[in-house]
Amino acid sequence: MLELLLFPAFIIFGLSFIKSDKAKRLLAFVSFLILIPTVKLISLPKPFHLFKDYLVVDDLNAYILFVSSIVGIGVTLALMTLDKHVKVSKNAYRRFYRFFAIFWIGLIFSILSNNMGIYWIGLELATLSTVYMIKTNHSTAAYKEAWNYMIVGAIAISLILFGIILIYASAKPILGEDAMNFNLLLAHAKEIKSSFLFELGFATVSVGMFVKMGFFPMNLWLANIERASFYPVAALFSGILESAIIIGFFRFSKIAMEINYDHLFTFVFIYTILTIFIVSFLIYRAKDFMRLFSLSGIEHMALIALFWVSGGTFAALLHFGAHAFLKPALFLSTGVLESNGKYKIAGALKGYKGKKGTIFWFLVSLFLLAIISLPPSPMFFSEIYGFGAMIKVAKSGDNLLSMMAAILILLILLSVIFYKFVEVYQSMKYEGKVYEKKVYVTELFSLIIFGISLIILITSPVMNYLRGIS
Amino acid sequence: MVDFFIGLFLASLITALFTTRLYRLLVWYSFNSLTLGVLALLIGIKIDDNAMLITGIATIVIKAIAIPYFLKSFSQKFHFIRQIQPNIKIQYAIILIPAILVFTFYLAKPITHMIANNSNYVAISISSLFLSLLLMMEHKNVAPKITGFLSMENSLFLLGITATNGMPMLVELGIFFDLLMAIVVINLLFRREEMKNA
Amino acid sequence: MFQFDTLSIIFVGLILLGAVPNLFYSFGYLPHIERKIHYQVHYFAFILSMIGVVVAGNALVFLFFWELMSLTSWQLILTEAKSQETIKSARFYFFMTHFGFVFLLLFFLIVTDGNLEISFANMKNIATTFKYPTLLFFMLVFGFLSKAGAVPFHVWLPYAHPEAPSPVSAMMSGVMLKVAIYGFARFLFDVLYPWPLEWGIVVLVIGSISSLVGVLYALSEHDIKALLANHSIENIGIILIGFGMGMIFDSLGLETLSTFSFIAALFHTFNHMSFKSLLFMGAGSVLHQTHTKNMEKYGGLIKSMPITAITFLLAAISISALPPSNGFLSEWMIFQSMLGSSNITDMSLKLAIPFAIFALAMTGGLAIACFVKAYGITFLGLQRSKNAKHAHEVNFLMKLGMVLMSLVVISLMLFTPFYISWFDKTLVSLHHVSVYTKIFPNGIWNMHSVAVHGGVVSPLILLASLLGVTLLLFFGYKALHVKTRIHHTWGCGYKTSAKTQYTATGFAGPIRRFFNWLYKPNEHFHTEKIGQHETKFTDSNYEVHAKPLFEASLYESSKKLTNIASYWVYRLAHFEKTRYAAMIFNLMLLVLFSYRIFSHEFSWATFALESIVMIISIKVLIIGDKK
Amino acid sequence: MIFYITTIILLLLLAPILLSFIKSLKMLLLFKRPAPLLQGYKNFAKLMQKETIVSQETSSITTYAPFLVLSPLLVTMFFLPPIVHGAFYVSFVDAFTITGLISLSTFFLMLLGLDSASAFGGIGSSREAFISALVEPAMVLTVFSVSMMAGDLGIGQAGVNLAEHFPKEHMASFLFAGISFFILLVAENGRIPVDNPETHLELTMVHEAMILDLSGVYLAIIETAASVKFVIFASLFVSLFIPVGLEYSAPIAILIFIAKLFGVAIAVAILEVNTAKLRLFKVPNLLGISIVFAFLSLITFYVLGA
Repeated sequence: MLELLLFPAFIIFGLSFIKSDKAKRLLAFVSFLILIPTVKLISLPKPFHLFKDYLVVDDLNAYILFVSSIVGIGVTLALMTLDKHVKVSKNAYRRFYRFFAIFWIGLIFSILSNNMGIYWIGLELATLSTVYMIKTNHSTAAYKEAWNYMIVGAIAISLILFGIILIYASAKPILGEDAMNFNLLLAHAKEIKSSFLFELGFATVSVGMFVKMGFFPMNLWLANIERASFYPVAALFSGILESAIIIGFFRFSKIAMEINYDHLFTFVFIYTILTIFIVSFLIYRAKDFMRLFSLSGIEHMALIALFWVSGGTFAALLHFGAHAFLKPALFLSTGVLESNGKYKIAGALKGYKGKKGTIFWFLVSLFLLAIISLPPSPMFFSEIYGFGAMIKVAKSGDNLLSMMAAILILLILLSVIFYKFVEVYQSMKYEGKVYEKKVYVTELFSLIIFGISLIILITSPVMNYLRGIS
Repeated sequence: MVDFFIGLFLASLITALFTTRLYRLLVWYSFNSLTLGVLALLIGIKIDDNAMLITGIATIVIKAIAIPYFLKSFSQKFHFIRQIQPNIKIQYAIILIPAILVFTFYLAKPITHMIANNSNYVAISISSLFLSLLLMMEHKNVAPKITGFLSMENSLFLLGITATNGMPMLVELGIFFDLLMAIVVINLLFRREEMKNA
Repeated sequence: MFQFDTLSIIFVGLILLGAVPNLFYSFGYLPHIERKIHYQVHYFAFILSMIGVVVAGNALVFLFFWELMSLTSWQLILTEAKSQETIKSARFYFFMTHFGFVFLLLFFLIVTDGNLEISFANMKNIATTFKYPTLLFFMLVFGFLSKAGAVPFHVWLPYAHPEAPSPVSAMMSGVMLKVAIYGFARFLFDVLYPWPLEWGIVVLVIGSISSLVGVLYALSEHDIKALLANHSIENIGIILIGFGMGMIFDSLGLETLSTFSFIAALFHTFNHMSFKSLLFMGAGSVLHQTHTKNMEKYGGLIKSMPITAITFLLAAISISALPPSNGFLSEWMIFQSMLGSSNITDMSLKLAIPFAIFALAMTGGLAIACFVKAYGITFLGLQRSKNAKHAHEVNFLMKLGMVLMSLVVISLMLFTPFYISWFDKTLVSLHHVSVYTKIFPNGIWNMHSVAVHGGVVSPLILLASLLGVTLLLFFGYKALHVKTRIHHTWGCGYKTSAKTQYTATGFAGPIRRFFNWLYKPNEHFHTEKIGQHETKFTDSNYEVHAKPLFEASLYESSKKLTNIASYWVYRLAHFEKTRYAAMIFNLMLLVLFSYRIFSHEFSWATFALESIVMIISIKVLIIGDKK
Repeated sequence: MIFYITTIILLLLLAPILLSFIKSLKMLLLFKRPAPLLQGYKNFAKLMQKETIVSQETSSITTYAPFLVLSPLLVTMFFLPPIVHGAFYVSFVDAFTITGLISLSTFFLMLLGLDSASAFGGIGSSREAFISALVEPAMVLTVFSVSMMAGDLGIGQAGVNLAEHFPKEHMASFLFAGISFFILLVAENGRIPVDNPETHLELTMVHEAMILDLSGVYLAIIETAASVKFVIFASLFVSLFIPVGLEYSAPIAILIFIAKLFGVAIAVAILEVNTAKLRLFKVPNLLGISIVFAFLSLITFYVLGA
């Protein structure tokens, strides 16, 4: 099974060395292969031991890997017409795929791992390969940002590892070498004697992850990177890489819940509110699509984290799925939206002729409205359930009023974001001048894939599946 | 003996903070890695763990010798600026470094129930983490930043070795693999730039 | 999932009564709209979503349709987005609905414990155990009344409603606001039932202020649709006065009075639906012909648009609460319920209610003034612009829509007992006593107040006698065969022209001047004088704009605040470009330090120490020295 | 029933005479030669014979509105309190309806003013709208207060109740309400100091400005409406605030009633002679006094009475 999972990545890696024009198309279609094993994974009986105790498939990571693979396919589809919108060399294409293969391998390891160490290794692999993907854009800004990403990412990743070792140190006295095993750790979390050491470790891990996801105070670096790199890379960043991080956060916080729920909740709550506070005002001032979407991505990641620690597992996963489909879709459409006259928000949705054009602007407006959780977007439901979970926590705690105030502030901050998005949407649709713009079939196709996935997400089998994940 | 090397580790890191030359920085990094390797070997012998011995040797080979060498060759190939001036004032740094140490010891005080039964190791690791961050933030150039990142990696290992008596073998090898991968990527990053300039 | 109890049914009835005539009107209006598909899709979705809201049986469905309603209405405002003004007001509208939604969401989450699929009855069980019911009440107030357009959440209304296509304005003002009232009623009755006295007073105060503020700003408007939108605020205020009285009586245990007040509120809800829809349709027809919303450009339209003019007159009489219209009857009921306050034993409350009476009476007087202005300036006199001269009657479907809606108005007037029995049943289903037999103790001719020493009114007799006397007079006049001569209006020897007529601005002048302290209007007076003469001029122009007080104080300042906050956040965020390592350093320091002192052992001393250390560290490492 | 119809006919007949009476009394007080008491009838007869001049700028509103101005007032006549003990009165109409009917009449009068397309009509309507908007709250509050004291909101019943059991314990409230109502009477009927019915000067006109373009029968109708309105207010005032004399036998009671009406007319005339017309923007001060008295009346009723 593991071979099957890794096989497409290896093929892509191999094919990327062929210097032929056909390779470009071939690569895109080969990348469809990544979907097959992930579908298989979902149908397997859980938990399924993929590779001893190190890689174990359960409902949670099968779901996340599946979502990621759909995103991967969508991104590679849109990649085919990248050269129509921006200047890009042929070599860059192949290199992109080469690193995409490495990225995918790293991702499989980190998502499916049942071991903190393996998780980290996969994550590091994926991170390092994306560093190079940024560089496919030959601009000074991209070069600078690639370095930036290299260093900040390295710090963040190191912090995660540091935290992992601290956690390991706290659990080793009871579990020995197996203290890196997530499942075992979860089962024996109550027995950990030095809870303070564990919490230090957890805090460090979380800080690392939060920095990596662009939470407070590092809110703009991801946005800048996504601005500087090509849009499919940005889509990969927000769609897939963050899913690898968030699953780690899911697992670590699950253990931390067992140790001391109050500390965990307070920590994450304060942190995410701080993040959303800053992000909402940054969004309020954002002037181009990339930054806007990337900042809103941070907002959604913060919400997912918050929902998860509030016990709204279902809400967090639904929100995660919706975010993972919506954000890449928007990033990919940015490529088309910005192809004439960069950074222009006013009138960006105007000037699309013909059937393709109509479908395109229609889909993009749907996505834009879905991201601010208007019904029937999955985000509408996930936010309701997520906040419901938070209220539940608030009710069971002692300081109900302050919690309510905090939640209210949170909701008001989200309204600020809402306001900005409505403004952006209206400006795209109703302001500015009309230019003729072109949309290509493959991009449209990838957007449709995302759209369909979103619809599938709110069908009852999927909802039930997500409810089943605890 | 272990304590002595830990002290040496910390000392070399602190010295690195005050260095103004790139090569000397690399030397200090190399020395820092060397102490780490020796520590691994010492502890490995003490608790009779082969994995630790392998880690120690790999550390010495990769971190103390190979990486500084690569970095030096990069710097020659890509013409780094070798004059590196810390942009945090020395007056501040003098206060800051002891403050960090005090803080981390304060932080680690409540830690109990450890394998090595000595929370000071954790404290020193955390403080070396902070010091590495300090190293990164006091330089603007890329090369010292990379060195800072590598020292961070060292401080992780220090934690792994002293506080937990070594991580599982697979994980450690994976980490080494990633480190090498990082070096490759750094190399590629530099090379692209050079190609573009040429 | 869905429930069809009496309350839901009567609101479904309300929506249908509002929607069906509107449908015809809308089809007549359609050729005027460019994006037909967009319009129609959203139009029907809008109607469906409103029905969905009122029949929703659990919170999830309710919220879903509620948001859908906001979404579609927002898109409908944008149907003809040509000007920046429209875009801005649509945005404002959507933001305000979202703002309300936030509170609703919070409310539902609290009363459902996060499981949004439970029924309303179960919600009540949870709500009763909740420690702060007043919090829940205020969430309802914020959530629903911001949608209904009560003060101080009304500012969006005069912006949003005028910008929508006219059938939609009619729908939004006439029907959508009522859906918000439905929500307010539904959850007050079903979830938060035993109400403390204070809640009723809060609703009463909001209602009184809304009615006054609404009508005052309506008077100062020259934009006919904005004028009508401001009147919606007023009428929502009146409904809330009735509602608040009902709540007060209920908490005081005066059951019959309470039911009576609620019936009055519901009746006014229906009436407002009917006449406001009709008014907006009329305004839409006028706009359709003259292509402007500015009343100063109208005039004399009664000659070219008789059907529009007559239906508009009917609605104007009704909204001005003049007998024997339906508007008068509901306002009469609300007055009667307030007279019931003499039964209250609480002296301070008893002394406070006359203020509400004062507000309502004042509102009535000003509403008459306002509709004389609206009707007189629009339909009477001479045409003030070219467009008004070339106006002619609208097409058949639009006329049909207006006529049907006036039939609704008339039916509310004629079949009052029937409607009231319906409302009575609703309140019985909401566990209130029935008062139908007390209102109509002997037949449908006389309508009694349930208050002690209450009044009586007999709408049908009144209508019949008015009609009879008028016709008698008219035919008497005809029988006289008076010789009639046609001549010009006397203009003091000058020629009578459109320019010498009174303008809308002029008409509202005295009242505006009297309320100057409230309006704080922005006046522009410009005269081109001839030579040095003080009184001779070639050209003179006077304009006055009153910016709503609430907008200036509440909304602009919060916007300013957001701007300032975002500016500082933006500046702070930019440190990370150059100082990211220092940022992470400080972050780590903060997090670990906090964990150490908060989770291990807490003392204020260490907390203070942490703060100091953090401040120094941030100053030194991130902000650095000034260059 | 016979008294009921008699009363209505009597009031209708008295209406023009009362206004003429005020006028002649004023002239007398100003040492002028007084106009005859039947001047109102003379005017009416003259106007009925004249042709009607209709402005071509006006619309169907001008054709119908005069009837609609008069008819609500005529309907109101039927709802007034009885003047003789035991006489029939209408029990199914209350004070709010009567204020509503009066407003309805005013509403059409204001439309009439705007319909003529002249500047005068606009002036009149605008001022009338301003004044009647301020009259409304005072009216409602006064009515509220009186109905409290009378124990019924139905105007007929209230008149009877007050005559039978005069609320001596509420004398203060009663007085306040009376003052308030008297001010309303002056304001609603366009008497000095609110309006001057005798001049045609644009600075002072309110009522006259609105009807400036009417002539012939239409003018007669409007003039009748004005006099009927005055008689309604006067009779309301005497029935509610001077509820004496009903207990006597019918002819005496009617005589007392007529005397009371003339008493009101005298009071108005004396007031008119002794005050100057207020500037339009000073009128709210007067109406403000009325509102305050209405409030005071209600509050004293509550505080002292309950």
